[in-house]
Amino acid sequence: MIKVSYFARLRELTGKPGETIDRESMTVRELLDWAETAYPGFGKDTVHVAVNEEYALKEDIIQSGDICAFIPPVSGG
Amino acid sequence: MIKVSYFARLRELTGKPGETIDRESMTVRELLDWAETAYPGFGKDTVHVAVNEEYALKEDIIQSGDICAFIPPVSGG
Amino acid sequence: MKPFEIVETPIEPQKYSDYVLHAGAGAVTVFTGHVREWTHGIRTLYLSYEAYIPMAEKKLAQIGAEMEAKWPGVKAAIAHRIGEMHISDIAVVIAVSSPHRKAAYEANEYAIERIKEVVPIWKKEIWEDGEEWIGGQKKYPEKGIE
Amino acid sequence: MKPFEIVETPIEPQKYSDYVLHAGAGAVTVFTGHVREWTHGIRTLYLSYEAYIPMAEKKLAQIGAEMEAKWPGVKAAIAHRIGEMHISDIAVVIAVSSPHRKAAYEANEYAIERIKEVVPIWKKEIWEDGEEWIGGQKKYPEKGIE
Repeated sequence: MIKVSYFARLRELTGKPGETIDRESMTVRELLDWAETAYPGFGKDTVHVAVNEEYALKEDIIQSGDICAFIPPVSGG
Repeated sequence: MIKVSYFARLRELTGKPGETIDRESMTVRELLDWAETAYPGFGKDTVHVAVNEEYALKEDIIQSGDICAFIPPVSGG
Repeated sequence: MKPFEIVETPIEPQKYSDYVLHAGAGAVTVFTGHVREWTHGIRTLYLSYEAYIPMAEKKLAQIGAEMEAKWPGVKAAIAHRIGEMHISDIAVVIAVSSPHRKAAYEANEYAIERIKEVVPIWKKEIWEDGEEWIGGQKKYPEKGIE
Repeated sequence: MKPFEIVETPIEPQKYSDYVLHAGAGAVTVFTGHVREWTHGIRTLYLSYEAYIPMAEKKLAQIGAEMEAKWPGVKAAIAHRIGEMHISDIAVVIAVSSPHRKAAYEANEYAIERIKEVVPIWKKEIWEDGEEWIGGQKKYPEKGIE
């Protein structure tokens, strides 16, 4: 089970703040592909993934129990 | 009559905040020479003169009634 | 207050400059980012900021650590507000103290640039005739965001 | 308050940042210069500042005009305190607002450099074993100070 959170534009696109994906492990790249398929217009090429509150690379492996977040382009300040 | 003010180190050196010089007109250079003679150690090469609250050049002419100030190196901030 | 925090209430800059001040500090710079009425000719009614709060606070603290490593003697505090904000409200405050002024300016400017790069906070602009989530259009970098 | 002033009582930075803030301002920088305990290994007990007040206020206003000319959209306020000040007291505050952050940083730093060049204010440092008027050792420039 992998937990994912959506923020900002992605929260509005998916209509939810987050959900649980029933997978034991997957790469960040696979997670982004999954999101793009589940939510057309997700824009995976502009979205980062944080795993346990740290930015992850596309090759990084996500394990069951990890807390993930999709991070669209930030605009703080 | 030309009024002059002394600040900081120069106020302590001369022992007064200012005085009046009994002259009708003189250049800034002449005023600095006068001060150096009157107060040994005045340090005229490091002192600016303001005439009516504006920095003056050594060639500028001071007239009777002008308000002058000797400005040692500043150190605000 | 925490020195690196996300808050939901109005920001008081004095709290953060008081935090960074100490007997060895000769210079303090405080930057505040405010909601501006006009951007590119479009009138903003208000803004709404959202954050991934725990990660955002971690990233703010990381930026503080970067500043203190790059400019020895610098002490920093940063807060970002989230929720709805109106014209002139403070969205972000960066307070920096330093023995000397140069580092206080440089480290402060470094902080705001880094915030805009790595801190998971998002701004939505609400205008008279619409609204939009603002965000850079950068592609996913091969080497990750850092 | 006046936007460019010499004061004899403690400086409250908020007054000056409030003064420069307006609906078009997206960024405000506030610099405060503080009395530091140690300078070049010598412990300062306190400082005493003196000014040629009317000329100093005129020069602060001139610096403000220079800033607003160099960085269009910038609005500035500057105050310098005189008299005795102790560790951490604020000697000078520079508040700058601007539509965008870059100019707010640059104009603020420009102001402190100019203050140190042209404003008739003098600092005396009082240590445990002596005191001295501080001042640059520059020679009189041929073309005047500007």
